[in-house]
Amino acid sequence: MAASYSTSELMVVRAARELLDGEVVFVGIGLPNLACNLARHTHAPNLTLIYESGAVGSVPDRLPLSIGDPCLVKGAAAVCSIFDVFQYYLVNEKIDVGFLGAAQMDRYGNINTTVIGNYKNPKVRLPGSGGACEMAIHAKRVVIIATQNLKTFPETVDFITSPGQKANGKTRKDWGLPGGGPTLLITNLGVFKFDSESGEIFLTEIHPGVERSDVVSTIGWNLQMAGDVTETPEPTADELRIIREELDPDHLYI
Amino acid sequence: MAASYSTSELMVVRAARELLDGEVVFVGIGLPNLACNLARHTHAPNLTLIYESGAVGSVPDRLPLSIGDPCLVKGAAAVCSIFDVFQYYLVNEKIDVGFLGAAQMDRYGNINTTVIGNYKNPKVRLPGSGGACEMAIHAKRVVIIATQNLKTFPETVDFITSPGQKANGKTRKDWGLPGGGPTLLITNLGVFKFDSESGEIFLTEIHPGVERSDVVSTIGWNLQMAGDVTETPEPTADELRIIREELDPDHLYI
Amino acid sequence: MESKVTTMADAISRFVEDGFTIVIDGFTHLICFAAAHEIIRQRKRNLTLCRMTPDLIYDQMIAAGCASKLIFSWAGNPGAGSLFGLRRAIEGQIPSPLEIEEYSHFGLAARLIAGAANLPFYPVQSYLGSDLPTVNPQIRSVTCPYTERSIATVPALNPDIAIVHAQRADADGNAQVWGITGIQKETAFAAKNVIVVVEELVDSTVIRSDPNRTLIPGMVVDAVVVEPFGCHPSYVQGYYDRDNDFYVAWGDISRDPSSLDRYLDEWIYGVGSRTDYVEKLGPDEVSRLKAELVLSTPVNYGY
Amino acid sequence: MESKVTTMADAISRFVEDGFTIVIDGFTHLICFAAAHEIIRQRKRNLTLCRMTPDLIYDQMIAAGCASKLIFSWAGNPGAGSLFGLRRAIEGQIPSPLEIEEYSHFGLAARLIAGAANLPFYPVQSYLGSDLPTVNPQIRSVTCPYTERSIATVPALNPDIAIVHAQRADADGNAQVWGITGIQKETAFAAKNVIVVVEELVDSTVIRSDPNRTLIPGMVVDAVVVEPFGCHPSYVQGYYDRDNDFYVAWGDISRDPSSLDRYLDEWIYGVGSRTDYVEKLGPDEVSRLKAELVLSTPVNYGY
Repeated sequence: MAASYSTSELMVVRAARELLDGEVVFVGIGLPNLACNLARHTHAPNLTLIYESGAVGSVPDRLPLSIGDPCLVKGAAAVCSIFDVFQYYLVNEKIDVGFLGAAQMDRYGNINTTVIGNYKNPKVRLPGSGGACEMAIHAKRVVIIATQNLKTFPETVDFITSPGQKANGKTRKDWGLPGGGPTLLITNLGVFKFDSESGEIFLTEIHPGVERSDVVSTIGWNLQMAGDVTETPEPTADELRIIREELDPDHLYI
Repeated sequence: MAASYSTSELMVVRAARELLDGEVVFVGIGLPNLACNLARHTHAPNLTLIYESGAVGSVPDRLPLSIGDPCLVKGAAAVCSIFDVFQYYLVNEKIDVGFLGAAQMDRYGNINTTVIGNYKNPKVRLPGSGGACEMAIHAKRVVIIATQNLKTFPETVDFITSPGQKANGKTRKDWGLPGGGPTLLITNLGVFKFDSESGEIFLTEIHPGVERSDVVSTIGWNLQMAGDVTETPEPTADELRIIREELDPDHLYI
Repeated sequence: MESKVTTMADAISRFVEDGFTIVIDGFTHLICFAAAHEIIRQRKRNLTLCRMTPDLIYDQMIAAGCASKLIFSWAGNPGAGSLFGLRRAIEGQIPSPLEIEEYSHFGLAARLIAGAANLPFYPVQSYLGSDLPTVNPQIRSVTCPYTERSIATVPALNPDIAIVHAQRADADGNAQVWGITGIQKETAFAAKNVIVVVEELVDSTVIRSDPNRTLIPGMVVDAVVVEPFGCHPSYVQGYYDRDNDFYVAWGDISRDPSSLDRYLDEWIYGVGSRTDYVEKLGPDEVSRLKAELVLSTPVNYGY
Repeated sequence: MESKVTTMADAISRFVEDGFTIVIDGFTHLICFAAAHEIIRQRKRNLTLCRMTPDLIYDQMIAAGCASKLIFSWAGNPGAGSLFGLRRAIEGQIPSPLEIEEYSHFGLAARLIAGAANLPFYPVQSYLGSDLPTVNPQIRSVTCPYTERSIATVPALNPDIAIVHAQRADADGNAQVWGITGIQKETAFAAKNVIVVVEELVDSTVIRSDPNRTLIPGMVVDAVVVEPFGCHPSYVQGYYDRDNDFYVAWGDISRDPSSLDRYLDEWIYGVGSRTDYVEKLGPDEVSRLKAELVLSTPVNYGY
């Protein structure tokens, strides 16, 4: 019987299980950081954590509060310049998995983190690409973590910052994109994969206690489903202990 | 009354005097290294010595035997990669003076260090460009040091490795070359400058004891002369002491 | 040779002119707020501000009216939310319109690399499928002469002035940095003039005991400013930690224009220098953020 | 995870195949003769050898018949004259014809940078007025989309295998280098496989006490070979000096094919490993070249 847990904890655990031992991960702050470090503390001790600030092989001894936190440098295997981290690691196809968040995402995993409304006269100015555009292009696979609602999952995004499986009507192959693009979406309600033919997301797992109608009603298009939608596996007591006691003791993200 | 000295010592001293305090010099091994370090020990204590190996602000405590000698690193101000030394220093126009040697040189200061004879079926295969081609293109000015004879100073060089003041019929301006190119030639017989109109060398100084006919007969074209050819100034006792006792105590190059 | 070592007030007044393109560098680390505050105090105007992450530092400069243009690639409060000063300028032209020119991190880094390398452009394997090129005409392309495939390009960026913070430098400006190094080296080589700000001015023998550690050589440095705690609320590895409480608090401070103005009045216009600022912070804050000692293993440069 | 630490014989046999494009790196410093000698002993053939400076190391490999092609930018005996093995191959097709592909240092470095950056080409402000492009059709050009001016290009180079020597690494292959760093990092990132050879295998805590010192991360390294004195007659800063007497003597050894063959027989085929080679050199030679101790000032990584 699993202990009680928050939705964030479930998402972190689900994301962690997606990472294989020995892989190289481009880590983001927040839930992705917790997921990567959870994996490192459990089934994937040889996971290499790279942060876009240039920290390589980080072993953070506290919760990093930015992607350039000094705890990512102390005890790391290497530190490299921004030039290196983008050219020699990311563009040079050394990154197995990247994580992306989304202010808006469409059915193909095209992500908008640039602007709500018109670019020239924005309703809301969002942060922009940072390293996201290249991660979407070059990482072997991308895991998207987002909170579901109709604003976040509209039929069409206002701006494509980072291309998904089909962008502006062209497939990744048509565009010549070297990386695999988004392969998994984890939201507060369920888990989704991308159809290899259509490039569209489809629901594969639904979180314990969530109704299928909640999932469908917070997505702005006719959502596809797997033939066998399963229940997202619950966190183990050990996973929860690591998250709560070691990774995020002040409960900033969980 | 000057002490007796060798031709090499005279050449080193003449080259040293060409360097201004505060300048940045791309140093080569042999006589250029002696000249730069002599200047640093005399009138130009703030000369910055850069070696193409990436040593910046070197203060060699022995005679370096290659451009990557460890004595160029110990106590240096910085060490940078090959990428940096060429892109960020040389191509980025941070180098005031560079030194070049020549297996062949024509009247315009075009230098061949690649091949004697035909490129595909060479009589003598020479080392090639190394950093010379870019130094000839990008350094603000270039000092050439060479030994005079008809083989070294032919009418036409067999191959242009490093462009001079006029290469293959086009001026530096026609080519769009950013640096100043060769501005001084120091040989075992005299000192030459380059005419700003024609791009040709002309004799400006003749070493003590050398006959004008010796200079003319070892150059493969009709050599131009300055209106007032002077005698190359002799080394001072102090300069000779520094060269012999501090810089090249084993007399490898002098 | 005239000494390069000077005060921040002098360095800013000599090297930063109205209308300049300026980079105050540091990727999450070594962000020199001391320089930004002095620029605000000297009421520099119409600057083109360039940074990958505008961060709180440019949010303050924009709110203070120093900027007419921003070149950037990620405009958030790292780990802590929005930059409301910047958003008001873009969304509502407050206090004045702000032109923006936007890249990805990689694209903007490549602009500085091209600037440092004296290349007119830099090729970047990027932007395919993204809408970024549609809103930035500076993102163009060339055809590879080997593969015949098109590849995106960005133009060189050569700032008028770069301000980079380092842990230590000697009086010639040979500056050593460890921890996150960002794009500081390229920015220094790309800029027409360079101010290096350091936590500690050290003897040349310290620098020269470890030449591989030198990120920026003195030959490209015009002024050296010694400004301990000069990056607060950012951090300096080995000296002090980021003041994360302030980064979080900035959300509330900057959300309301009048509270942001009060911040500028109290902490920037109201203090004469970084020394005054540190004094105002107080010794408890300074000691709270002070770094513990974790030394590197030395290496041998002998032969 | 299987250990990456292995012997030179095993690493060469696993990662170097006949016909491969290979770089044994190190610009004047950290030139791994131990690897070259093992390649000669294993009689690898038809290699495309790539190095900016072929140096004695490739002169020996060419004379031993390992190479069918050479990609280079300066083919002399640094500070000491000619490479006669190489010259005989080019001038007289002895022992066999040697195809050459020639750049300037900058151009060849740029090929490896492009390879490391996964760019199909690299633009280089070079070659104008030089005859080099007329003999190397790989030097081409693009038109800058901002200035409309032509700029030379070189194509990416991605060696099948890179062998880089470092002062120290941990068992994961995180390798630290100080002194001249050359193009070692770019070569490692450009290559399909990487062998790191070190003077010392150290605990991971030593490496991780100074992460900015790591030039090559273990994640791109396939094998780690511990080979003390592995660069002789080249040098390793902090460990041993260059054997300049040998560099000078090489002129006489290599001028005559039979004396060069005798050298190969005695010092390469005639010894089983680098350990044997060092033993044959003798303790006096080793101690003559041993480095004095000149330690760097440590830095603080705390926060």
